[in-house]
Amino acid sequence: MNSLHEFLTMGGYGAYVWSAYGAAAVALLLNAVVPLRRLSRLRAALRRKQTP
Amino acid sequence: MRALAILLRRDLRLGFRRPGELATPLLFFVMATVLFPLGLSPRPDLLATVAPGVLWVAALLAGIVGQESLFKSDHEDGTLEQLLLGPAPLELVALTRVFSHWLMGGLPLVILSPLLGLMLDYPSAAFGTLLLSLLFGTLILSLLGAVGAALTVGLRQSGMLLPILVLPLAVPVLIFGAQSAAQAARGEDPTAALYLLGALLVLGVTLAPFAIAGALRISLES
Amino acid sequence: MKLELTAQGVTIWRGERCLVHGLSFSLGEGCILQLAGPNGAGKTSLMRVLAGIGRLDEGQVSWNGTPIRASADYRRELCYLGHSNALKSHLTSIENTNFYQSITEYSSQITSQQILERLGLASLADQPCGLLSMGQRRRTALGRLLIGHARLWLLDEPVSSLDAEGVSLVGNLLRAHVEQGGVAVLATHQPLPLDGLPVQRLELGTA
Amino acid sequence: MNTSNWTWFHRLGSPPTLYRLADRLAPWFGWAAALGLAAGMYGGLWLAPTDYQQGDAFRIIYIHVPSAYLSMLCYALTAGASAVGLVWRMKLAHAVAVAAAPLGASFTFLALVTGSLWGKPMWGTYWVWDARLTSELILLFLYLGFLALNRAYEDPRSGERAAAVLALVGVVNLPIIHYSVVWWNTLHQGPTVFVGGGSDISPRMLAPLLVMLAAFTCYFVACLAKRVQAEILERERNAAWVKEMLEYS
Repeated sequence: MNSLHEFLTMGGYGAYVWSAYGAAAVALLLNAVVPLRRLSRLRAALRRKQTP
Repeated sequence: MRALAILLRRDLRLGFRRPGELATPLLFFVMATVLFPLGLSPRPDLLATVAPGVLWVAALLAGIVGQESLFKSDHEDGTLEQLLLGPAPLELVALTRVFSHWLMGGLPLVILSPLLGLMLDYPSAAFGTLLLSLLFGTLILSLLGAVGAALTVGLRQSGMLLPILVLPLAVPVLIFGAQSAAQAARGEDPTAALYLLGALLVLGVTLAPFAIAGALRISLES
Repeated sequence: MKLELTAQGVTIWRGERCLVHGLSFSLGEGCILQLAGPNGAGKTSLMRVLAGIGRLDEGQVSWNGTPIRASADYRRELCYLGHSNALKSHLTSIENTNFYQSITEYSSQITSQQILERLGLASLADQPCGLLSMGQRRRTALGRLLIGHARLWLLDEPVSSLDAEGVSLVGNLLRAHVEQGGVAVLATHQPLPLDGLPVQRLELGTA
Repeated sequence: MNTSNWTWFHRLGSPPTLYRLADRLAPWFGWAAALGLAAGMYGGLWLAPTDYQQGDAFRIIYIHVPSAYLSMLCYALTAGASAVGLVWRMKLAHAVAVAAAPLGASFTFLALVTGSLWGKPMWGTYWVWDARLTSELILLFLYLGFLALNRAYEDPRSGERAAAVLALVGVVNLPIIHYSVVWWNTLHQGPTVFVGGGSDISPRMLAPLLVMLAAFTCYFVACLAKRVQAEILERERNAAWVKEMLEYS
């Protein structure tokens, strides 16, 4: 690759390549954020339950 | 061993006292097969090409639908618990139940299949392979369906869950079975597919009982 | 061989509730353990754990010293009567009893006909169980106690839907069993004529 | 079997140990994954030359191959953890299996999406009944079966054990399913050319793929660690060690 333009168009296959990477980004983010949020919510709930 | 023979006889006696219940997989098989020509087209040449696949998909679905009642009635009236506590090993009890249920549910499917084959212009010369492949196939499906039935026996709405669990596992049976029936219809030699189907049957008979017994224990444990 | 049913640190969770926590007891020959407690206290769950069907989350149950999961003869020496009568409604009482007779390994001296007579069901022997009343079905289920040499009886509400005569029948059966050195665990709300028998009480649902 | 080398195995069975181990491991693997992904994507999208046959569409393999590989790895882990849970009655093993399954399902789905997005430029259709894609689809159904069964039980402890049995039956069937689909595929279409991580691809294309594989694996370990921690907290809600731990941290 040498030019930004070529990078974006991906030799005409841009739509497919970037939607694939987009899907991957969504999947990876979701898989990371969901458990982290679940963990912090659990910890908060347990801590709240603890202090009478 | 005596206990298993007695269990088999009791199951058969129970089954034949309620013939209505036996008919459901058969009716399902017939109706499912009849739907395909209505959905596709009545032209004999088209039907002949899809006949093996249609017969096999319908038999597979009928086999799975019939499995739901495998342990249901015993679970509801408490006899399943007594079978768990009985002296006979649960794996063999499960195998006996699957066999008795197959005798009443699966075997009639096999016997009926040539009749439905005629409706779909399936060549009568290939009926032998069709019968043999469905014989193996319905046995394997009974074993796989029994694993699904054992896993869902304690659940309320297990009707929909059982096919979801079992159908992915039934893919190899469908592929080899439908393939052998199709090759026979084309006059080719179907033995390769039949051998593979037989291998699946042997694997099923040796491994499935352990999965069924384990699943039954888990279903009854809470 | 001295019979003994022991439980060490048995803990049972069902869903999010801890029904039994760290329960230990030992039940010797000729004794009865009576489980008491309100509905939902875990009597049935504990009974099923003792029978080897229910899942226990911690601890261990053993029969004559060997854990029941590994003990081969536990299932032979046990008779479990749960809430459900374990009878096929399309089979007659005699057929049901014969079925249970045939699958116990050693032939008991008493025939199915005699069992039904002892339970006062002789006249209904060839009636499909589906047509019997709840009490009559419960009596047919009690027939299982007389089959074989069950040394350990696990009875969950044995007298439910039984009339006064039935209750005393169960009392006598239990008395005979215990006097011959049998062991029994009993969960019941109605009082049973057990006076004079060594009964341990275990209160559940207070943990 | 002397007990010394098994102690790490049983120590893993104790919730606080596994929880703290997961807590320590997660950030390291998380950062390794982030760096790896950055490097791999830079290598794969910018440095790697265009493929003479497929043009730049081939760059999808840097996502497709790792997610397909992880979908298999996750199922193997789910089945393995389920076996440990059932055989040694180790409750935490079921926690790992239940944690890994949704992860595996999402990777399988990602592999299917990227596979079909790759199929469109190659064969003009989004779905090709190719052996690998079809097996991946059936694997997705196995995952969905596992998740559905696990949730169908009221009692979570029994639910995960029932799902464990299904995972074991599934893992025995997986190679058979794959073989039968390949056999069915070659019977009907003849061997299709499916370039994907084949040995003939040039080193400058292969290197980013290996980096992406490593990055995805690190990512998987980090996510799994977090999910296992959440499962452990869920189960040990009112255990003593949880109360202590929450007071300090």
